[in-house]
Amino acid sequence: MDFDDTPDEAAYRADVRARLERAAGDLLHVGAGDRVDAGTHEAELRRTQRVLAEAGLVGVTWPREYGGQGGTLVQQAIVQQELARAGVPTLINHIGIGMCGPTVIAHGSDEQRARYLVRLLRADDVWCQLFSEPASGSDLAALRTTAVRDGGDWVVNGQKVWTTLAHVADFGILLTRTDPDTPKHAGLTMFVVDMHAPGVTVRPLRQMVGSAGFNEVFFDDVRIPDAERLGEPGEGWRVALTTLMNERVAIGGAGGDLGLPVETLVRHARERLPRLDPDRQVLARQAVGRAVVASLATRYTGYRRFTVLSQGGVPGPEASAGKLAGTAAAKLVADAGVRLLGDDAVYAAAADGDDSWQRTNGYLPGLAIAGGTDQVLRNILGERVLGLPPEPRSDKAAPFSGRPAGGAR
Amino acid sequence: MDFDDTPDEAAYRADVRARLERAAGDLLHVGAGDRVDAGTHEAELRRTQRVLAEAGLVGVTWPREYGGQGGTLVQQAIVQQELARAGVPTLINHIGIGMCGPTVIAHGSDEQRARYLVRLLRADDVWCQLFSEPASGSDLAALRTTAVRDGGDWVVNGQKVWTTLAHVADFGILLTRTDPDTPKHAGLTMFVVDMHAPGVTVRPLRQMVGSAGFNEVFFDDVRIPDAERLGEPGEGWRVALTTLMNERVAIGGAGGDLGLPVETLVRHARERLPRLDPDRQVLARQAVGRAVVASLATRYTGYRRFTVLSQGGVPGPEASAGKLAGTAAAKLVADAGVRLLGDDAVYAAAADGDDSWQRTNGYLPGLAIAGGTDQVLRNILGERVLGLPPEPRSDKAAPFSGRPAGGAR
Amino acid sequence: MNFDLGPDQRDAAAGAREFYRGQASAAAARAALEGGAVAPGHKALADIGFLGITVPEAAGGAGGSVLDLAVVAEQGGAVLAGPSLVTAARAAVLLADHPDLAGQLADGSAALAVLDGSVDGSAPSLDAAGATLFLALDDSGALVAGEGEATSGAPLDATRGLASVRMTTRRVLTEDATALWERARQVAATVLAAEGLGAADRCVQMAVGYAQEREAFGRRIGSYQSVKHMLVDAWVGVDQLRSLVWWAAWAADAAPDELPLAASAAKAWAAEVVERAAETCIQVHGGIGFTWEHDAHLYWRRAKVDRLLLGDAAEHLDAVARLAVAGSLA
Amino acid sequence: MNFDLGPDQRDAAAGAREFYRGQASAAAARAALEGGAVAPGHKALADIGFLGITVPEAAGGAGGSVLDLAVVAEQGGAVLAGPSLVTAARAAVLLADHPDLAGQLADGSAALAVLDGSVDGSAPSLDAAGATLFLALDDSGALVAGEGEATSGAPLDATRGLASVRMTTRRVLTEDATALWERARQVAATVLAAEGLGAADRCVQMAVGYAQEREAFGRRIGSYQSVKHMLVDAWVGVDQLRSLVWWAAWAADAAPDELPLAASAAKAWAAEVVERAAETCIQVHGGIGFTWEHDAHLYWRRAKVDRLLLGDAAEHLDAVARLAVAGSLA
Repeated sequence: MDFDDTPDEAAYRADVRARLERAAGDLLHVGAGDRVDAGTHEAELRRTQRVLAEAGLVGVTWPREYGGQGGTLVQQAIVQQELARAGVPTLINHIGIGMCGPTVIAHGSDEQRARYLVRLLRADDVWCQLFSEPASGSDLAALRTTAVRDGGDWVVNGQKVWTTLAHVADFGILLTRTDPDTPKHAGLTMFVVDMHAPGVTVRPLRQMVGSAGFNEVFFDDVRIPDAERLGEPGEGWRVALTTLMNERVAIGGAGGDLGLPVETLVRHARERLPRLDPDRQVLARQAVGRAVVASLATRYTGYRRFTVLSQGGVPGPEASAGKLAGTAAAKLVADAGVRLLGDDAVYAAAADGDDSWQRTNGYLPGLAIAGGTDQVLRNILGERVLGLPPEPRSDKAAPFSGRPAGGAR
Repeated sequence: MDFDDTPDEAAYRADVRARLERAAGDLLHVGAGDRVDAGTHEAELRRTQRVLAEAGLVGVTWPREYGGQGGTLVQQAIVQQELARAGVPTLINHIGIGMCGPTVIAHGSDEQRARYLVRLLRADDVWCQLFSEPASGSDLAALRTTAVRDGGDWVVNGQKVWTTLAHVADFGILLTRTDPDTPKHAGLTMFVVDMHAPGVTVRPLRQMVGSAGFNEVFFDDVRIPDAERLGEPGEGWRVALTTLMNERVAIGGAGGDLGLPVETLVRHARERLPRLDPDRQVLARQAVGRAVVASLATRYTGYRRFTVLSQGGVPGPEASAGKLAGTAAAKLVADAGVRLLGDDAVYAAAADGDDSWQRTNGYLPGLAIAGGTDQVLRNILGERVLGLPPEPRSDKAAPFSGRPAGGAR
Repeated sequence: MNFDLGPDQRDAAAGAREFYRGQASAAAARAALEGGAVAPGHKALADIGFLGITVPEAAGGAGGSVLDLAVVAEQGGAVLAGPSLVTAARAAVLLADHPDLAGQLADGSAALAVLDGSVDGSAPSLDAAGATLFLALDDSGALVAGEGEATSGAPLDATRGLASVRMTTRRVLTEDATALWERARQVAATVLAAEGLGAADRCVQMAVGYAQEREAFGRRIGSYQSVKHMLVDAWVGVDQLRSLVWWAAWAADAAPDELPLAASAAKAWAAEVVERAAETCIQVHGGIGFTWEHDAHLYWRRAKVDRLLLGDAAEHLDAVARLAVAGSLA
Repeated sequence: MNFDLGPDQRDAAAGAREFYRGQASAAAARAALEGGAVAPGHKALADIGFLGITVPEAAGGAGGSVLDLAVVAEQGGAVLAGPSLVTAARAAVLLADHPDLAGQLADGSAALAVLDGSVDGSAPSLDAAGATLFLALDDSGALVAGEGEATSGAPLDATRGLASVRMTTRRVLTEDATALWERARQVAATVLAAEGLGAADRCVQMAVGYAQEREAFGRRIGSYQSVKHMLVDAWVGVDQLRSLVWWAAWAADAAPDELPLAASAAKAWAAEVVERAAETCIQVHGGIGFTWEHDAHLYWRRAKVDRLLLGDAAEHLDAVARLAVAGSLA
């Protein structure tokens, strides 16, 4: 047992670090806690990804034939760690690299692969994933956006929501209902959609705190050539599962903290604890201690998952536990951080203008929902890890069109 | 708003108190926390109830024609409060008075009423309620004990469990399955069973801590005359609902603490807190304060329910909240009490031999299960108070005999 | 025993509900975050008489009880109204011997705020941002009144009017006011819990309503135990909070010896119940629940702020333990 | 990174599982409450070599690592075995410079217990009830060994051999032993957490197995979200506890600077995870789960005792915060 790189990993890491140093001048760098929004920093973020792609640090696990590096999940994680260490923000095309691209690789035509993949890795095109809808969140297969065949095209109408990066995206993978008369999972079809096509409208969706990270996307008679279909008509659910499986690989990694790093809380406590009354210090140490233990429990469990990758395995459904526990730990960290602010805790920002604690606190309710609610994650873990029976379902076999209508679904 | 008796209530209370004082010499008295087991104190407990019955203090809400006092739920609560105040233990026949008797009143024949009710109030006969079975706990209607018609009798075979007082009982109300070919709720029939009849075997069921309060009861070709049927054949579920409704009335009362009274915790804290290190006192005060607040929140909510009774209302499904919250509060009280024991907390009894805190602590896991699990109570509250939809059920319409067998059901 | 509101209080609650629903809303609380006015505002509350509910009739108030005020405050909390009736309740206690100032409180001619902490730089205090007259306890234990300079941070909940104040003028109203100050703070904690009750109740109602309609996987989401039980736990907390708020308000009026324990119990319970109700409301709504346009986060903001005002749960749990051990409970 | 057991450790765990399952059980723990012997008992553990896992080979032990011992201890915890390997692990650290006594520990010729608290009347200490030789830290900070009189209360968990001891003879083994004592206590906390891991894992397995079979209202109860989610939360805790136990054991062997933080983290987490797992196990079983005959309460007893031994969660959370703030974490 050890926490060190293997010789191969160490050599790879050194190589990555050297490449990053050579490219440093052309990269966007940020400090911890700085906000980098794809909207305000679009050009720098695109340039940063292109430079990194040219340095061989993008698409680490993608096959070489599509412009990737043919590397391992561990190498991917090493690159991520080194990018974080160098203060390089998340790649603007992380959705495209982690989810859209792999879906095109698995289900696209040779023409689509040639047209899109290298440009995606270079951030010449930014991609988004158009799945969720107002009436289908956790229950993704209940989506209602329709695509109707019209000659060589499909005509799309409907609305997507919670679409990360849609406001800067050039393309998206779009899940639609093409046959309402079959059961809900059977009538879906996936497409690549040009986000600049006529009839596509993107509206940023403001969150309860902080900036708009999500968007609503409206489709109004948007025409998509049949050549942009991914997989056969009616096979959209199977295609989407590829995407979602790759999402799990993308998040199943290395035990990073989901909120502010616990080290940030510890530095904060070092400064703030001594200012409290002695009795309150006793209570604050309990809160800080609990946040630290919960964070470390999540982090070291992530290291066990990472070890599985390192030994050539793939992430299993246990990855859901990382998000569930990480969300709980992030809440403890944020709450302890806010409490340590003392009187300032009632304001959106501390007296010195630092709003990181309240901003993190306000981000957490969304964290327990986005990317799988706590409840859905517990279902997954209970059924796929513990082997508990699923709930009886009545919605799988009935034709979609036979379901009751109603906007609040 | 006030917490005082109305003039009528005050007069009634004074009368009750006077009667209790006159009877005091003939009653069993106990101190707080003393254990009184129906097995070891059977004779004194029967005598105590008889004396109280002669003083007009038993069956307060029962109709006069059956030996009761024709009083109100508030008068019943006042009697209970005064009995507790006088240190008189719970009536040995509390199950009979609260549940079995009212069921006989509602569904029995005139002969049954005449034969049983007065003797029940005087504890000449002690009664128990034979509903739960190993394979049917929360799902009561899944019971398997059978009663088969044989001439003028029914022949009963099966097993009941969690039967309070069965080890001292003379009679019981017994829910059986008489028609396995109808849906589960439709094939049940209720009887009065003589607990001394041949073929009835009672085995005390030892709990995880403390003495045996529950029993297993085995029925082996037990013959019950048809005249002891309560309600029509196949009407047993409806009869049982009468019993369960009366159970709610019995527990829906006056906000008493479910575990040790919080005042006991406070006295304990008064003695133990000063012995702790200052830092530990800070933490212990949090635990004690939380237990006190949770207990008072439950208690004062009970006063609101009591006020409804006082105004002539009946307990609604909200009563389930009292048990749910009371269980949670009792856990906080017991845990704080155990923690205050310091080093003694690792033993079943403190150095002075007092085992009340550990005993209470060990009683709590059962409290969250017996009389409705926390989960079942939340279903009741969610559906009947908040109006949330029930879960879909597949077991209501199918014939009982068509269900899969298996001992672990 | 009659632990219930009387007909007059029920009528008052109904009237207050109507007034507040017409004059304030979560939408107004959202607008206030972007610089809009706090609703219904100081003048409207004075005009309807809510600022003087507990001010004696002789001083121009309604001469009502703390319980009368608490049932009105609950309705204000339900729509995130501002300024808070906490300030009115607290000031009315402090000004019992100063009918002139109490009259200005009641008729709205002065906008009062009560300051916690030092007169030379208070803790963030309710409704201090728009106040014209400040009440505070100085170092000698005297109740003082005067003017001051208010400094505010970026609001988390803009309806609370929080600001730190340095008093620039002050005159002594009452010497040896420590006991009076304590009582006023307990009444304030009680009314803050009452406002929390209204907010939490509204959160549960919103979430229950959504869970009754929204479907996922072919069923309404309220039929799932995870959602149902979460809502039940939130509702049980709210129902119990109502009991503690009524008890504390009743004690303020009728059993002053019980007030310290009851007020701390209510405030401690409120801190956690309101937060849980708001978080449950967001979680049950899913994605839509954490958008700016949805009301849920405005209640969440209220919960996050109110839990810390007038002593957090830890402070009040500590007080409950100390009071109980000292004999307040049996 | 290779944060996983090696093949040797996996084999050792499998062997230990077989041994413990043959020699101990919840049934034996139940019998011990009524006066039966603790299983597998001191002699059997010495014979199989488990008491000397971390004793150097030169002193007659196996010269293994704390991690080697922890994976064995987990298996003992799963069947509520006694005496505890915590005692062996702790004594082995303390006796590093005393190969004669370490040899007696390993071969079982002395039954050791390590005393917390005063030598004139210790706190209730693990395995003290049957011990023949006691180790303690005296007032001067010296490690002492000797005989003593043990006094025990009625056991809550009879497998723990808890007793308070007044030492009647003592000789100094090591002067200035404070640092050694601290390290030994951290190793002990780690191994106690490892035993807790085994117990909690077993609780979750039992409950999951029952939830997969038992039916209510026409469905297996594990299909209900209330049951399913309760089990998931318990499982997540256990899975995370495994990570902390491994980290702490690894730190004891390979990164002594990290041990204080890791050991306190593991012990604090264990205190709550084991209790929750045991309570979940009872709740999922319903009525049968709180009977004397069912195994669940024996794990519950273990949880209720172990959470308090070698420092409770509050003590270790406090330590974690102090250590982290002092620089142990970044």
